[in-house]
Amino acid sequence: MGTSVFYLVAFLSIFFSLMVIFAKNPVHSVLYLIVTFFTFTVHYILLNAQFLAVVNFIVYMGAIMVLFLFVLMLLNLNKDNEPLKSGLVKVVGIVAGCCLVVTLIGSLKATAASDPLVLQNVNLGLVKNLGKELFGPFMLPFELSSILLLTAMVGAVLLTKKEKV
Amino acid sequence: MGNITQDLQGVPLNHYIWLSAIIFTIGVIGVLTRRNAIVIFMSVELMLNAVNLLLTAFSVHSNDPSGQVFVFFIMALAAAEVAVGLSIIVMVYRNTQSTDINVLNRLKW
Amino acid sequence: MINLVWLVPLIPLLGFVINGLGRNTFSKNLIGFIGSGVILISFVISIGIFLALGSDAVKSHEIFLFDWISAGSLKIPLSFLVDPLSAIMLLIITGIGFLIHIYSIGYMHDDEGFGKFFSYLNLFIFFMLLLVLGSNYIVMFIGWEGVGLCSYLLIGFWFTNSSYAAAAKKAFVMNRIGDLGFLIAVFLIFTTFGSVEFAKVFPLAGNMLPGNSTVALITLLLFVGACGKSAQIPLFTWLPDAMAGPTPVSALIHAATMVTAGIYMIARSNVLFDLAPVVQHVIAIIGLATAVLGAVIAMTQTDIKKVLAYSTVSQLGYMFLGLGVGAYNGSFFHVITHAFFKALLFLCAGSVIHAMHHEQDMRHMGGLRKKLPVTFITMLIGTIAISGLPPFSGFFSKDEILAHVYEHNKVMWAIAVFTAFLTAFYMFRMIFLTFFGSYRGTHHAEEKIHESPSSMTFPLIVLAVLSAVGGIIGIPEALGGHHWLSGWLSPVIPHHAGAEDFATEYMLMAVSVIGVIIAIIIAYFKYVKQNHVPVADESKRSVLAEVSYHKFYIDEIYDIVIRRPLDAISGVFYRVFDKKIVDGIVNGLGWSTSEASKGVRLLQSGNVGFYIFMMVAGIISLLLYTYLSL
Amino acid sequence: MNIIITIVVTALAVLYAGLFKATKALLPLTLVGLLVALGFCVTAWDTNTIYYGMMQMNNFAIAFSSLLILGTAFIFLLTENYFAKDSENVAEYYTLILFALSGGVMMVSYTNLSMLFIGLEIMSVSSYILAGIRKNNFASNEASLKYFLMGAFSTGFLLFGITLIYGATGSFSLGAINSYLVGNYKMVSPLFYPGVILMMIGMCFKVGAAPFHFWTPDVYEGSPSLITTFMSTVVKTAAFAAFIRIFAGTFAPLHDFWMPPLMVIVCLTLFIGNVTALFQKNFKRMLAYSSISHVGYLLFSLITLTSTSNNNVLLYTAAYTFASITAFAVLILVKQKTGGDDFESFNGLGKRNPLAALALTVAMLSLAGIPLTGGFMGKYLMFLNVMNQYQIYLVAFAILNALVGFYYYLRVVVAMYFKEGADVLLETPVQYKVVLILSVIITVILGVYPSVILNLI
Amino acid sequence: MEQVLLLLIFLPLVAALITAFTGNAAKHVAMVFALASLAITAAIACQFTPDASKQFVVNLPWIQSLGINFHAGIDGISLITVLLTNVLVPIIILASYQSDYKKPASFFALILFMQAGLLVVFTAMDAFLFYIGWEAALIPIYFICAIWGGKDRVRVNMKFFVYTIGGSLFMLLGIIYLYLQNPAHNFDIQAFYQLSLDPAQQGWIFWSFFIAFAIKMPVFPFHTWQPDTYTEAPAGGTMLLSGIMLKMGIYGVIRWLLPIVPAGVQDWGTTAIVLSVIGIVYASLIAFTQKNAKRLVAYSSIAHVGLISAGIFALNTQGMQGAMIQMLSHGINVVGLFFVLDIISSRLKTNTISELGGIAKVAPKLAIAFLIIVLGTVALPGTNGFIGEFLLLMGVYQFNIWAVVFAGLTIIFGAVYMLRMYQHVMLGKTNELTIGFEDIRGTETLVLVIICALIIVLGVYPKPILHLSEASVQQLLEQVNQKLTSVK
Repeated sequence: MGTSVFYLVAFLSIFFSLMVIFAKNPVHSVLYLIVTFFTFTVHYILLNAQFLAVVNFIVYMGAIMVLFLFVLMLLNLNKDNEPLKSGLVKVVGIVAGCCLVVTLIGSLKATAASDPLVLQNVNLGLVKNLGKELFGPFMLPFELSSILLLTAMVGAVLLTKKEKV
Repeated sequence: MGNITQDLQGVPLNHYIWLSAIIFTIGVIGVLTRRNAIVIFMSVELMLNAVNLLLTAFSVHSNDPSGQVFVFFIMALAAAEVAVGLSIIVMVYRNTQSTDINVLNRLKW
Repeated sequence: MINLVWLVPLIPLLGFVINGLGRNTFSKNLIGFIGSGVILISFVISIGIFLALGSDAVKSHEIFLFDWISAGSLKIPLSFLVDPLSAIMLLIITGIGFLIHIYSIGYMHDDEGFGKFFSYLNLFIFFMLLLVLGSNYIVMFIGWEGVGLCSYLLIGFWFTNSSYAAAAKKAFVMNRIGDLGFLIAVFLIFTTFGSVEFAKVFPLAGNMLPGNSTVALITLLLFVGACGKSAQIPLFTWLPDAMAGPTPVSALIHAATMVTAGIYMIARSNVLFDLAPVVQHVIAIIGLATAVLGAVIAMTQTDIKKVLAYSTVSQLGYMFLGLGVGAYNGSFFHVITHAFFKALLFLCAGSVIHAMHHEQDMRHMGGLRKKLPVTFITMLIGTIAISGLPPFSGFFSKDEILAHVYEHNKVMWAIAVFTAFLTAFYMFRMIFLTFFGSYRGTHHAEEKIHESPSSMTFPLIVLAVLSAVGGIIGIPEALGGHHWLSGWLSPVIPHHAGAEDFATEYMLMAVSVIGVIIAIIIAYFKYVKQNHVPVADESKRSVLAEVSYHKFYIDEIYDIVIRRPLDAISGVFYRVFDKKIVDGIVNGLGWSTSEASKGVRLLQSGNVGFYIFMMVAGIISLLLYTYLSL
Repeated sequence: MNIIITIVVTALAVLYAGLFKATKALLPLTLVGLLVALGFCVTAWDTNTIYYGMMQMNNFAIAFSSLLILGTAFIFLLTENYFAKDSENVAEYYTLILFALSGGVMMVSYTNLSMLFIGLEIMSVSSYILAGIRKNNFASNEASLKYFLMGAFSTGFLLFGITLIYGATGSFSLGAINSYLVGNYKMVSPLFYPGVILMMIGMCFKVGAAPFHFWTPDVYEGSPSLITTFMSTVVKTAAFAAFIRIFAGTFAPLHDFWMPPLMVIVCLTLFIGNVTALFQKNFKRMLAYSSISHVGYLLFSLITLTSTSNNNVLLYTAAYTFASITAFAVLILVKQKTGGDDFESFNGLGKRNPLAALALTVAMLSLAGIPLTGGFMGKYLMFLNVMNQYQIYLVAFAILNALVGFYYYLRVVVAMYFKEGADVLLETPVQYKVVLILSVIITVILGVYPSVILNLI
Repeated sequence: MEQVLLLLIFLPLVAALITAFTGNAAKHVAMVFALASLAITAAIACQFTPDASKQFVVNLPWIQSLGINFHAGIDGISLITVLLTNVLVPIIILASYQSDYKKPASFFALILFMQAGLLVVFTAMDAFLFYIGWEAALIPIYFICAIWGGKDRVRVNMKFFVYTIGGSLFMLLGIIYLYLQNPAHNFDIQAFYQLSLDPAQQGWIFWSFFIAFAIKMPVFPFHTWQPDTYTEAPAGGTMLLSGIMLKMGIYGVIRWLLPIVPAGVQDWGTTAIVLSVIGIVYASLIAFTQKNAKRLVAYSSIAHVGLISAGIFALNTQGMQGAMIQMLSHGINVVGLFFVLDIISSRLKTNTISELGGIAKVAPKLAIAFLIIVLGTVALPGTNGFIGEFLLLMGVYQFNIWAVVFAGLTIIFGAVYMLRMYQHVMLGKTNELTIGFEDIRGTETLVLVIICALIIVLGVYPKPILHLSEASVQQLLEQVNQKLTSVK
C-alpha cells in the first residue's frame, strides 16, 4: 500500500476535523469528532503505538466523546440553533487560522526535506514497554496525575451538584 | 501489523508535522469561529489530539517511549478537563439557559 | 575720639529700640526727650570727631567693628571710615536731625503714632549714619537701603490712607530700581578691583587711565543707583509723592539728608567718576534736565509741599549737574547749604500746615505773615537763600556750580542760570501766595490760625541763621574768601583749581543775581500786585501750564508704559502661559494617559472570542518573529 | 516530596472531615497541615534532594514553596465564614485550594516537563473550579467559563511547544534539554525555536502577560474575592516561578532569541496593565489590572538573566503576595459590610477602621513601590538588573508606567482618608487582624531589611 | 560621639511613633521631641569643627549584597540643612499650636516622621539611603497636605505627589546607573565622586538628577504643582513644604549633582541657569497680579528658589555660600510669611488680598512682624535675605553679567509684589471684615518673635553660619574643578 495509507488517513483526519468545526449542529460536530478521533487511532496504529491506539479508542472515543454527546443531549442542544457568528468574524477567524498555520509551519522549517520516519524499535509503543516507562522514570507524574483526576472529580461533583438552598 | 509499520517507513517526519499543525490550526479556527461553548471545547480537544499525534510521531522518530507516556498524561488531562469543563458548561447553562459564549460579556472593561 | 565713632550710629539705634519698645507705654515727653536726646548725643560726639579730625594729621581713619560677610575672596567687614567727607556729613545729619527731632515734638504732638514716629526717625538717622560712615560699598549699601526703608515707613506713616501707602511703596520700588544698578556696580567693582573697600578700590583706580570702559560701566551703574535715591530723571517721581509723609520727614529725609545720599556717594567715588568722562557728561545732562523739569513743574503747583518737593528735585538736579562737570566740592557745598535752607523751608511749610490744620493748598492760604511772623521771616530767609541772593548761603554754593558749568559748557550754563531764575520765581510765588495778599480760607478757620509752639520755632530760627550765614564755609577766592570747605575736603576730593579768572566769575555772579532779582520782581507783580491766584483744578489753563501742572504726565506715562504692560504680562503669564501651557502640558500628560486608559480598556471587551482572537494575533506575530529570526 | 504528600494528605483529611460534617475542624486541620508542610520546607533547606529525576527540591523550590504555603495559610485565615454562606460543601473548597497548592509546589520544583505539565494542570483545573464556586452567581459562572475556555486553549499551545521541544531534543528532562542546547549551540534544531516561543506563550498566559492577559481582569473580578486572592498571589507566584525556572535555567542559552519578543511583551504588559487600571472604578478590577502590570515588572528578571534573578523574583513575589493579600483582605471586609467593591465603598475607611485602612495604605504603597516597603525593593531590583544591561529606555518606560501606578494605587488611599463615608464602624475579625498585621510587618521588613531573603537562593 | 548622628536621625522616628499614640497631648509631646532634636543639633554644631571633613560619620552595613550601607555624616553643607530642619520643625510645631487640627496626634507624628526623612536626606552619604530619605519625606507631607488641606486638596496633592515622585524615579535611574558604573558596586558618595564618566553619560545623569531636583525646588518649568499645593495645603504643611522640603532639591544639586557630573554641569549648567533666571522673572511677574496671598507667596518662592539655583550653577564660592545661607534664610522667611497668612486666614477665613486691608491698624504687633518678614523676603540689607541674595547675585554675576541683570530683577520685582501685598493686606483702611481682627497672642507672638529675631540676627551677623559651610563649599568646588580639568 505504500505510504499512501498515511496520506489517505491524513486526508480523512483533516476532512473530518474541518467537518467538526463547520457542522452547524453540535451533535453532528461530536459525531464528526468521533470519526476524526478514529482516524487518529489509525495513525497511532500506523506508528505502531498500540497502547495509545487502544487508549485513544477507549478513553477518547468511548468515554470523552460520549460525555460530550451526553451533555449535549442533556442540555437539549441537538438543534442547530447556535446563533452564527457574523460572516466577518468567520472570515477573520479563518484568515487568522491560515496565517497561524503558515507561520507555524514556516517557523518550524518543516517545508524542508526531512528524514523519513523509521521505526527503530518495534516494541516501542507496546503496553509492556510503556508500562515499564510509566512505572519507572515517570512514576512520579503518573502518581501525581491522580491528584489531577481527583481534583476533576471533586470539581465536577461540586459544580453540578444541586445545593440545598 | 508488521506490514503496516513497514509501509510507514517512507513518510517523512515533516508530513506529520504538517498534519499536526493543520489539525491544530483547524482546532484554533474552530475556537475562533464558533460561539457554542461545547463546540469550542471540542475544538480544543482537536488541538490536543493534534499534539498527541505529533508527540507520538516524535517518539517514534527518536525511538523514545517517553513521548508516548506524555500522550498518556495528556489524555488524563483531557479526561479531567472534560469532566470539569462540561460541568462548568452545565452550570452556566443552568443559569443562562445558553451555551453561547457571547452571553458571557458582563465582565468587561 | 575718632575711635568712638561707632557710638554715633549706635546711640540713635538704641533710641529706636527704646522708643520702639516703649512707644505705647512711655509718655510723649519722655519719647520726645529720648528721641531728640540720642541725636543730640550723637551730634556732640560728631562735633568731637570733627574737631579731632581737624587737629589730626591723618585724615582718614578706618574703624573696624567685625567681619560681616565673607565668602571666598569676598570679605566684607563692618567698618567705618572717618574722613573729612563723612565727618561733615555726620555733622549735617545729626545736627539737622536734632533740630528736626525738636521740631517734631511740637509738630507731631497730637498724633497717636508719636512714639512710632520718633523711633522711625531715630532708625533713619542710624541708617543714614551707616550710609555715610561705611568704609565700603556694601556697608554703604546697608545704609542706602535702610534709609529707603525708613523713607518707606515714614511716607506711609499715615498708612490708613491708601494713597499714602501707595506712595510709600512707589518710593521704595523706585529706589530699588536704582539699588539694582548700585548692586551690579558693586559686583563690577569687586571683580575689577578685587575688593569693595574704598581704601583699596580708589588707589587702584587712581592707577587707571581715563576712559576705561569697565569703570565707565561701574560709574554709570552707580549713577543709576544715585538716580533712584536722589530723584533724578527718570526715577524722580517718587519724591513729590513722598510728601505724603509728615512734614518733618519731608524736611529731614526728602530734602536735607537721604536724597543727597546719591551726591555723597558720587562725591565719595570721585576717583572713579573722574575716569569716566562720558558718564560725567551723562550725569551733567540728566542733572540739568532734572533741574529744569523740576523747576518748570514747581511753577504751577498749588500744594505748598509739592512746590518744595519739585524744588528739591530741581536743586538735586543742580547738584548732579555740578558733579557732572567735576565740581564735587561745589555740589557738596550745595548739599550742605541746601540741607540748611530746604530743611528750613519744609519746616516752615510744616509750621504753616500745622497752623492751617493740615491744609496744604496755597489757594486757600494768603496773608499769613501777620499771623505767623516767625514762620514768615524764617521762610523768607530760606527763600532768599535758595534763590541765590548774596550773601545768603545758596548764592555761594549755586554760584560755584554755575561757575564750573560755565567753564565746562556755555549752553548748559545758560540753561542752568535760567533754571535759577525759575527757582527764584516759583519760590517767591510760594511766599507771595502764602503770606501776602488776604486770607482765602473760611473765616472760621482763620480764627484758629496761630503761631507754632517754641519747640517748632526754635529749629526754624536756628536753621534760618544757618541758611543765612552758611555760605561762609565756602566763600570763593574771588570774593576774598579762601573756600574753607574745599580745603577741608581736599584729602578726599582733590581740588580742581579754577582756570577762570576773577572777572569772569564776577560777570557770572552778576548775571545770576540780576536775573534772580528780575524773576522776583515778576513774581511780585503777578502775585502781589495783581493778586493772581492759581485757578481751580477743573478750569482751563494754557497748554504749557496744563502740562506743567500735571507734572508732564510722567506718572501717567509710567503707568501706561511700564506698570500696565507688566500687569498685563503678569495676567497673560498666569492665566495663559502658566495655567494653559506649562501646567497644561503637565495636565495634558495626565489627561492623555487617562484618555489612553479609556481607549485601551475597550480592548477588554468581555467577549471571549475577541480575547482569543487577540491572543491568536499575538501568537501569529511571535511565530512570525521566530520565522524571520531563523 | 514530603511537602506535597503532606499537602495532599491534608487535603484528603479535610475532604473526609467535610464528609463527617466536622466544619469546625477544617481550618485548624488545614493550618496544621500547612505548618507541617512549612516545617518540611525548613528542614529540607540546603538538602537539594532530587526525586526520580522529576523534582528537585533545591533552595529555589523550597523558598518558593514556603512562600506559596505561607500565602495559602494567610488566605485560609481569611476564610472565616466566607464560604459558609455560599455552600455547605466548605470542605471541598479547602481541598481544592490545597490541591492547587500541591500543583503549585510541583511547578516550582519540577525538573521534567511532564511534572510542569501535571502541576500546571492541577493548579489550573482547581482554579477553574474555584472561580465558579458561586454557582448561582452569574459573574462567578462567567469567570469560570472564560477562564476554563481560554485556559484550555492556551494549554494547547503550551503542549504544542513542549512537543516541539521534545521533537528537537528527544527528552522532557530539563537537564537533557539544557545539555542539548549547550551541546548543539550552533545547530539547534529548527523545531526548538517555535517550541520555546509556544511555551513562552503558554506561560505568559498562565502568568497573565499581554496580549495573553485578557482572562485576568474578567476572571479576577468575577471570582469570589478570596479565590481571586488565591489566584492573584499563589497561582501567579507558582506560575512565575515555573516560568523563570525553565526560561532562566534551561532555555538560558537561547536568551538572545527569546528575549526580544519577551521585551515587547513586557512593554505591552506594563502599558496595558497600568493604563487600563487607571480608569477602573472597581477596586477589585483595578487590582486585577495592577497584577498584570506587576507581571510586567517581574518579567524584567527574564529580560536580564543574572545570578540574582531568582532572588529578585522571590523578593518581588513575596512583596507582591503579602501586599495583595492585605488589599484583598480589606476588600473582603469592606465588601461584606458595604456590599460594594468599587472605590466609593472605601470612603472614610480611615475613620471607620483605622487598622484596615493603615494596612491597606501600606499595601498600596508597597504595590506602588514606595521606599521602605517591600514593593520598592522588588521594583528596585528589577530596574537594577535591567539597567545592568543598559536597557535604559525600557527602564524609563517602566518608570513612566510606575508613575501611572502611583495614581491609581493612591486613589483608594484618597478614598479612605480624604473622603467622607458612612459613619459605620467596621469590625475586624481576629484572624483578619492577624493577617493584616503580619502582612504589614512582612511588607515593611522586606522594605527596610530585605537582606532577610535577598541571599536566600 | 559618632552615634549622635544615629540619635539625631532616629529620634524623630521614635518620636513620631510615640506621638501617634498620644491623642490630644500630641503637640506637647511633639514639641518636646522637636526641642530635643534641636538640642542635639546644637550640640553637634558646637562639636563641629568647621573644616571640610565629614564628621560624626556612621557607616553601618545595611543591605550588603546590594552594596547599600547606612552611611551618613555631617559636613558644613549638611550641617546648615540639618540646622534648618531642626530649627524650623519646632517653629512649625509651635506655629501649629493654636490651629485646630483634627486628629492632632497623626498630624504631629507625620511632621516628625517627615523630619526623620529630611535628616536622612541631609546627612546621607550613601545614594540609596539618600533616595530612601528623599521618598520617605514625601509620604508624610502628602498625607499632611491631603488630609488637612483645603477643598481641592485631593486633586492638587495627587498631582504634587505623582509629579515629584516622577522626578525622583528618574533620579533613581541615575543612581542605579552610577551604581553600575561604580567598580566597587556600592552607593558610596566618595566612590561616586571618583567615577570618571564621559561627558555624554554625564549629560544624561545630569538630567536624571536635575529633573528630580528641579521639580522639588521647583525650577521653571517644573513648578506648576507648587502654587496649587501651597495654596491648598494646611499651614503646617505649607511651611514644611516651602521651608524645608524644597531645600532638599537645592541640597541635592550641591551634594549629588555638581561633584558627580561636573562635565554634565558644564554642558548643561547654562541651561539650568537660564531656566532658573527665567523662573525668577516669570514667577515674579506672575506674582504681581495674584489675588490670593498664599499663591502670591508661592510664586515668590519660585522666584527666590530660582535665584538660589542660579547661584549654585554659577559654580563659585559666592554663589554657593549664598545658596547655603539663603537656604536657611528663605526657610525662615517663607515660614514666617505663611504663618502670618495662616493667622490671617484662620481669623478671617480668607487670603484674598482684595478682601483684606487695614489690619495694621487693629493688629500693630502682627503688622510689625509681618513687615520684618516681608523685608527679609525682599532682601533688605540688615536682614537675612540680603546676605543670601547678595552673595547669590554676586555668584551669578561672575557667571554672566546678563544673567545677573535679569536675576537682579528679583530685587525690584520682589519689592513690588511683596509691598503690594503688604500694602493691600495690612495698610489702608480697615473694612468690616478686618475691623474685628484680633492681634497676635500667646504662641503666635512667640513664633513671630523668634522668626523676626532670626531674620535680624542672621542679617547682622551671618558669619557663624557662613563659617560653618565655607570649608566644605570650597572643597566641593575644588573637587568639581579638579574633575573638570582632569576630564580635559
